[in-house]
Amino acid sequence: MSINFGHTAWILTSTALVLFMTLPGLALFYAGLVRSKNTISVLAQCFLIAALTSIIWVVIGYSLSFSGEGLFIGNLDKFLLKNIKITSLTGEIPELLFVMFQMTFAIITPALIIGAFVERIKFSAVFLFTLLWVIFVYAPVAHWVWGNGWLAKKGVLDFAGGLVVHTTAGVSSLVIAYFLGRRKGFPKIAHPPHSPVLAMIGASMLWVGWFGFNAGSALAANGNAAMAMLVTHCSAATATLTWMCIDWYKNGKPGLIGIITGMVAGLATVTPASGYIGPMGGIILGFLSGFICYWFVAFVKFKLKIDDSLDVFAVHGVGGILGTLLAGILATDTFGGLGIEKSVYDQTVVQFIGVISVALFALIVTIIIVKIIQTTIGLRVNSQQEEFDGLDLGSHGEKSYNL
Amino acid sequence: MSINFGHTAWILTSTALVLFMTLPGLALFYAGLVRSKNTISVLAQCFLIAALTSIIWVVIGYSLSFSGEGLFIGNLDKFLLKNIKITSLTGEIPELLFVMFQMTFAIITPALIIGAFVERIKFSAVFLFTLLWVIFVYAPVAHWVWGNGWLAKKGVLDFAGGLVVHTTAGVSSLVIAYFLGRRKGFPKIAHPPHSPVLAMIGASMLWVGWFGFNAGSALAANGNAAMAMLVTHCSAATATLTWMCIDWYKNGKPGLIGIITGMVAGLATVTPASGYIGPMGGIILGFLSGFICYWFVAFVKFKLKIDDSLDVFAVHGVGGILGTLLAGILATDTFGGLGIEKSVYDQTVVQFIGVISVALFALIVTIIIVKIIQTTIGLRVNSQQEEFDGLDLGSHGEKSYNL
Amino acid sequence: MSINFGHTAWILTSTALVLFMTLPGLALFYAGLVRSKNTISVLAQCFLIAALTSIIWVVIGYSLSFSGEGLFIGNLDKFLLKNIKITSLTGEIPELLFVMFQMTFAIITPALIIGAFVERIKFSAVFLFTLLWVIFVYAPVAHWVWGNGWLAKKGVLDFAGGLVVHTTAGVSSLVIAYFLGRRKGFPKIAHPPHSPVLAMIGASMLWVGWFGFNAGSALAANGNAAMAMLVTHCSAATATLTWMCIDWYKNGKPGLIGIITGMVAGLATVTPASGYIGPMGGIILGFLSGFICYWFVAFVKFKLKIDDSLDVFAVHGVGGILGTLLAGILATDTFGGLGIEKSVYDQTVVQFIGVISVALFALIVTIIIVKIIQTTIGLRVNSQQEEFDGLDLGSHGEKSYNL
Amino acid sequence: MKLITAIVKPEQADNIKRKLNEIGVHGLTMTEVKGYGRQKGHTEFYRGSKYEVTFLPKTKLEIAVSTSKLKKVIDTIVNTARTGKIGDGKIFVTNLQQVIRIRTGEKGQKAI
Amino acid sequence: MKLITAIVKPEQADNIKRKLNEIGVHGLTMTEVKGYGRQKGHTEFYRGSKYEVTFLPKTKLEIAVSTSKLKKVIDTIVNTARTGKIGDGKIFVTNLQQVIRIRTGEKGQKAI
Amino acid sequence: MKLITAIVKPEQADNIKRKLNEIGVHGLTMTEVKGYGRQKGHTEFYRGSKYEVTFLPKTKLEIAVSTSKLKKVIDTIVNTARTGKIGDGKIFVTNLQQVIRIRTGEKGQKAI
Ligand SMILES: Nc1ncnc2c1ncn2[C@@H]1O[C@H](COP(=O)(O)OP(=O)(O)O)[C@@H](O)[C@H]1O
Ligand SMILES: Nc1ncnc2c1ncn2[C@@H]1O[C@H](COP(=O)(O)OP(=O)(O)O)[C@@H](O)[C@H]1O
Ligand SMILES: Nc1ncnc2c1ncn2[C@@H]1O[C@H](COP(=O)(O)OP(=O)(O)O)[C@@H](O)[C@H]1O
Repeated sequence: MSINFGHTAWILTSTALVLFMTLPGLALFYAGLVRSKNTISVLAQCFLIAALTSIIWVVIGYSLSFSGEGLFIGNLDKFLLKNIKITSLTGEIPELLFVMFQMTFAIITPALIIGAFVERIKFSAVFLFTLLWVIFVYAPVAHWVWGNGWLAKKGVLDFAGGLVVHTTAGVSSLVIAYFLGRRKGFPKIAHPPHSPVLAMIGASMLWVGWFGFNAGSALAANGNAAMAMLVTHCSAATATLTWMCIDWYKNGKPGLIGIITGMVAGLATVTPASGYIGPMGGIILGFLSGFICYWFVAFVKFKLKIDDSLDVFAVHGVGGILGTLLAGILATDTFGGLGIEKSVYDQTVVQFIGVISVALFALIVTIIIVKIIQTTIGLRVNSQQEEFDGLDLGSHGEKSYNL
Repeated sequence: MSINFGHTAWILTSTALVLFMTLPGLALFYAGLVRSKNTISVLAQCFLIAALTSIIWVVIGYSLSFSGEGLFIGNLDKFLLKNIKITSLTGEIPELLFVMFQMTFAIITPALIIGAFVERIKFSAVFLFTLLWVIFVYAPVAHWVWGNGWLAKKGVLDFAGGLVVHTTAGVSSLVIAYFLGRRKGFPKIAHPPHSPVLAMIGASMLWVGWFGFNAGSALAANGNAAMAMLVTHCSAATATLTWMCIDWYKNGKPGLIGIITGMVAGLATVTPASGYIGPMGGIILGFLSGFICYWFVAFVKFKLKIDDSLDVFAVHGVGGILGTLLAGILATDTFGGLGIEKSVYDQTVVQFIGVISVALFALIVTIIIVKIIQTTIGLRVNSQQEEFDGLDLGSHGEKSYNL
Repeated sequence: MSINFGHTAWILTSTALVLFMTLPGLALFYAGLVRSKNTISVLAQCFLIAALTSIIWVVIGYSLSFSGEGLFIGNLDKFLLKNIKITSLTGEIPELLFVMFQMTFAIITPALIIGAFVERIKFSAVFLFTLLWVIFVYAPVAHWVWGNGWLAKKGVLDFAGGLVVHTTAGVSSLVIAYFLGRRKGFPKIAHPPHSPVLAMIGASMLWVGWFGFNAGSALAANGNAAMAMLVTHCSAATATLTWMCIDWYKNGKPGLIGIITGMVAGLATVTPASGYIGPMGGIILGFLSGFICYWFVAFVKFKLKIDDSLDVFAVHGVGGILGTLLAGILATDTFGGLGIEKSVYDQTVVQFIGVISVALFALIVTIIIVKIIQTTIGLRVNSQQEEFDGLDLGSHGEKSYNL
Repeated sequence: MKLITAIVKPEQADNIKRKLNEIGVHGLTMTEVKGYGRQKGHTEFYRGSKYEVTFLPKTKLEIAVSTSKLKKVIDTIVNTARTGKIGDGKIFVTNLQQVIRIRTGEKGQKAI
Repeated sequence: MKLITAIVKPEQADNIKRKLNEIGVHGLTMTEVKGYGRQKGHTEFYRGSKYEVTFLPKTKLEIAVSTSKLKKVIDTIVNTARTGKIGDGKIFVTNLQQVIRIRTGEKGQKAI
Repeated sequence: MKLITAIVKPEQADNIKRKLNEIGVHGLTMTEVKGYGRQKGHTEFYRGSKYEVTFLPKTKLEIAVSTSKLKKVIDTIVNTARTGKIGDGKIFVTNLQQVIRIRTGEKGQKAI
């Protein structure tokens, strides 16, 4: 196969879009949801994760994920990207571009986890956590699903990262939030997001950037990409309206925070299915994700009492799992999907296996990582005073608003 | 014709750019211009309109606009996008992509109208208004002009939405602002925009996104797209400088709000002409729009005394009409345009007919819609207190800044 | 050669990305770093420069830079873009698109200089400075390096603007800052950036937009573009971590401002080399730029005592020069580069000549321009009171935050 | 001389200033404060969590007046600010021992 | 009647309000202020420049009370706000000559 | 003991603090306020609408001092803050009945 310049143009663009999702998109989304005294720390964490993961990816992450035919992990043939020429191709696009595109996925995944540990984690712990997590959780799972590993061989459907991105990030969020412990007053005392405006800017950027995420995962500028974009959009729009209506019904008023949370849930949910389903499937996923993620937010907070502060598990984890489980069913003709090779039943079993194995793997490895950090440099900032004053001053020596 | 991957890549990108114009672009532009106590409401309205219009579009809007050969309205053959395959083409791009691209236009048009009703409308009225307006105003006009309806058959020139987007939104803004009534103190008491910074971010995103709007409307990545981008840019730049200089001359100081308002006027004005004219034409349109829209802002406010709060009619309506009327003339060789088939006179008559008929249609149908809303759920929030406290608390139960 | 639609699609996108770097990217980056009373002025300056440069470019700038075979300056054959048809090509993309793409470079270069004169310059002086500087500094240097002028003929390597953009802007910043004089209290009294959040948003947009800047400079959607994107990213990531660690070590805390400053330094530094080197080269450049630009920030401030307020010379000038000097060496096979035709020694001599001549030229012409302005309309705002109250009120009659 | 401190609804501040100006009060100082009183606040919801707001935005006006004007000023404030609804606010009066105009060094009555 | 002005750490404000409520104080006014005292601030660094912060965020509570309640209120504040660390803040007491409830026009004790 | 309340131009606040520090005043509380006085404001224009700003940003300094230091502190403030232009601000002096340091419970002079 030779290079296709149209496809290449679109994936260059998609790469920019997916980086944009993290910086500044996700960073703002999260920063707007915390208190103003922790704004800087969220932004700095996001930047740190982006920079660090990039280097890890170039050095070893890409190779572990996408080199070789191992069932469970790649090899080191592409250590430091050696052996990749400017003319090497992945499909019809330059492999170097594929490296970059995938790097942006590797960046956003640990960045999602920020939502679980905001307002109390040590900055150095974020460094160490990212380093270990990208290598020992992200890279293996990426290999299983997209790097021709055992789940790929089983035929699991995960178009743009329901398993690789959202399930891993969601489950690990629960783990790290659990071991970090709760913020003072949680869950009794609520703190309003300090800037719904910032959160909305970030959420909007996520919506737009997600076009690169999902439609870019077609690795081509064709009808498949167009369909992925369309169903992504349908799911986001439906989930937005669903969440808004639940809030309206329950609290008497539809809040902006609910609106954008619903949207993000819709996007996360449709991700694994986005290349296989039709508009109807997108609408169904959006509707379900609105309801189910909404319910899980309260469940994690008030039943499990885990301080997954910005609801990463409930929104991303649950969304990603939901979308993965339903991908097979909604991909069928009945729901206007593009059709699947296996029977619906067989496919759904595979999807189920995918979810269970990825979730378990993320759970266990993250526990190990967290324990290592706890017993070495420590996970949580040292003093209550630092938490009270906020990580902005405590960990970064800066204030977010000097009006 | 077969698919062109380069064109497809550019329209995928353009779709992202045009969505970006609304979310967060336009939302921020408007949110920055209102008082801080209504910030959330503007953002929420914008999100609501985006999500709702998307669903309407997929269900029925696209079909009404672009299916069939009716003179006045499309048919329902593409209800819920049925009969559109992943391989269907519109020109050289996937029809599904055309659906998405056009959806982003359908989203931004009612979103523009937000500027007319901020700070006093009921959130539920926005819901109902959008629902009715997209179906009964936007879809028909889109069909007339772009869907092979009667104006298209007459050969009206409207490259990217001077009629379909800006004239409809502008005229309807005047109507809804009129029936909603004025905000307390208008026009005597002025309220400074609470955040010129947000407004500027939004305006910048509009500028960048407009490249997708106008150059994307070529539906191709070619010289036509390049020219559209160039003339769009020329008009925006010229209008910026023009408005700035008028402000400088009249108030002694060039304000940022004036600078960005001029820019948006320049963009709206060039839109209908952008695929037909040359750089000189862009500069002329920018210059004229700076002057004429400037004048209309004061005219609507102080003469008509209509509280079109963020000047949607003066900036978008007048701009869109101006650009539509001049599109024929400036498309000629004399002004460095790409040439037209009809005589200048004939073309301008057609443009005139287009403006009059679209404006009248939008006027009448919007009056009907507004009356329906007024007599059912009501248009304006119930109490003066709610307006005083701001819609953020009153309608959404949230505050925009919790520093 | 005929048009390549894939390449065209990517350069259309890149043009949008590079405009996005200036509006709102750079504007926000700078606005966040000044005090809140000068926020509006920075944004207005950025908008003014963007609009004005666009017109200059269309009228005369493009022609002076890219028309004709002169050694030192282009000719006027493309005055007002005449003689450029919609079908004219530059390489495999429409020449009109090349005009637009290059325009966005011409816009951001003088906009970078804003960082040197914030908080005290007259708005009218910005107008005049931009007018003269774009014509007499930018256009000639662009012609030398990219327009087939004497440096191009010598074979100087400057992929995306280490000389044309960063060296010119950096050196001129030092000049204008010197002649403007220091802000009150400089360098003893420090003023914290009023909004690290805005600065971070801007910096992130610079990172994303820089993909268009560097990978777009390939003027193609191919492996070369992919490699440019990759090395750009590597340099940014490495410089981010480097600067962060130095700050961490020296101040005990890693601040967000340091993190994003490092990132920008990394981007500026890799720019000239981005089309010639490999990932290893990107990492090396990022590392060096982190250290060297860091050192120069303090050097300019505390040794030279020049109030280059937002460190344009130290970050962009030094970065651009560094990258230009090392481009030849890192382009060799040894460092995983794509190879060069000349010997490393010869190439490096040429690079050196490029740096010296461009720096000297920018220095001298900017001194002349500044002197002209000083003796006519004046450079600095008239009264100390205006500076104290802030340029927002003094020059624009607006306040940035009305919460 | 007396210092009048009035805690009022923010929306009334401009009005009060205008009315005071009419009766010859040409100086005052305004502060944004948060008040807690009988007026109850409201509840906000964020992702299922309840957030009770009990402090409401109020505006504090501080006005130095000569004792002779005290009554008139107080009456003006009360009449302008009263809506009859809970939350209208309070007025506190304290004794002022000295007033000094920084610009001129003038003291006492003349400095007000 | 007395006016109690307490400068306390912002984190204590909510607590104090609750405790005062329990002892029957149902109104107070809160202002965000910046305090300078023995408590030292901190240093911030921006691109190599040092920035010394000496003013720290504090909360000012103003509470009008009848003289009979004065001691109880002061004790409650002191007991709630005291952490024993520098920066705990201060309480100032001044004489209140008059209190007026704007809504009703009530004066004196009844208006508190 | 006295409470000095000085309304000054924001740009003077740091200076005044430094000067007061030199004469042995080691505590004060600062509030951002808006002042209305003889100094006239400015007019802003937004899309053709005029917006008059009459309240100008000022800084309020509150300083508790022992009566013996009163004069010295006032003189220092006046001398430092005076520019001779309208808007320089005012100083108000009120009686302080009690001062309490929360941290130690100390009262009166010692607590200042
Ligand atoms: N005892 C008090 N001390 C200080 N401020 C008070 C006191 N009581 C009321 N206030 C202030 O007055 C405002 C209005 O009081 P509130 O009791 O709500 O209304 P009303 O005066 O109509 O009963 C409160 O928000 C608070 O700022
Ligand atoms: N003389 C004073 N006048 C006004 N405010 C004061 C005075 N002294 C202290 N304060 C306020 O009290 C706060 C706490 O004082 P500080 O001396 O830091 O603590 P401590 O009371 O524990 O010695 C200061 O930040 C300031 O706001
Ligand atoms: N009677 C007053 N009561 C309260 N504050 C006042 C009074 N008069 C002036 N001020 C405050 O002092 C500031 C300066 O007063 P102004 O009359 O403008 O200047 P000057 O003292 O030079 O005549 C005002 O902005 C206001 O905050």
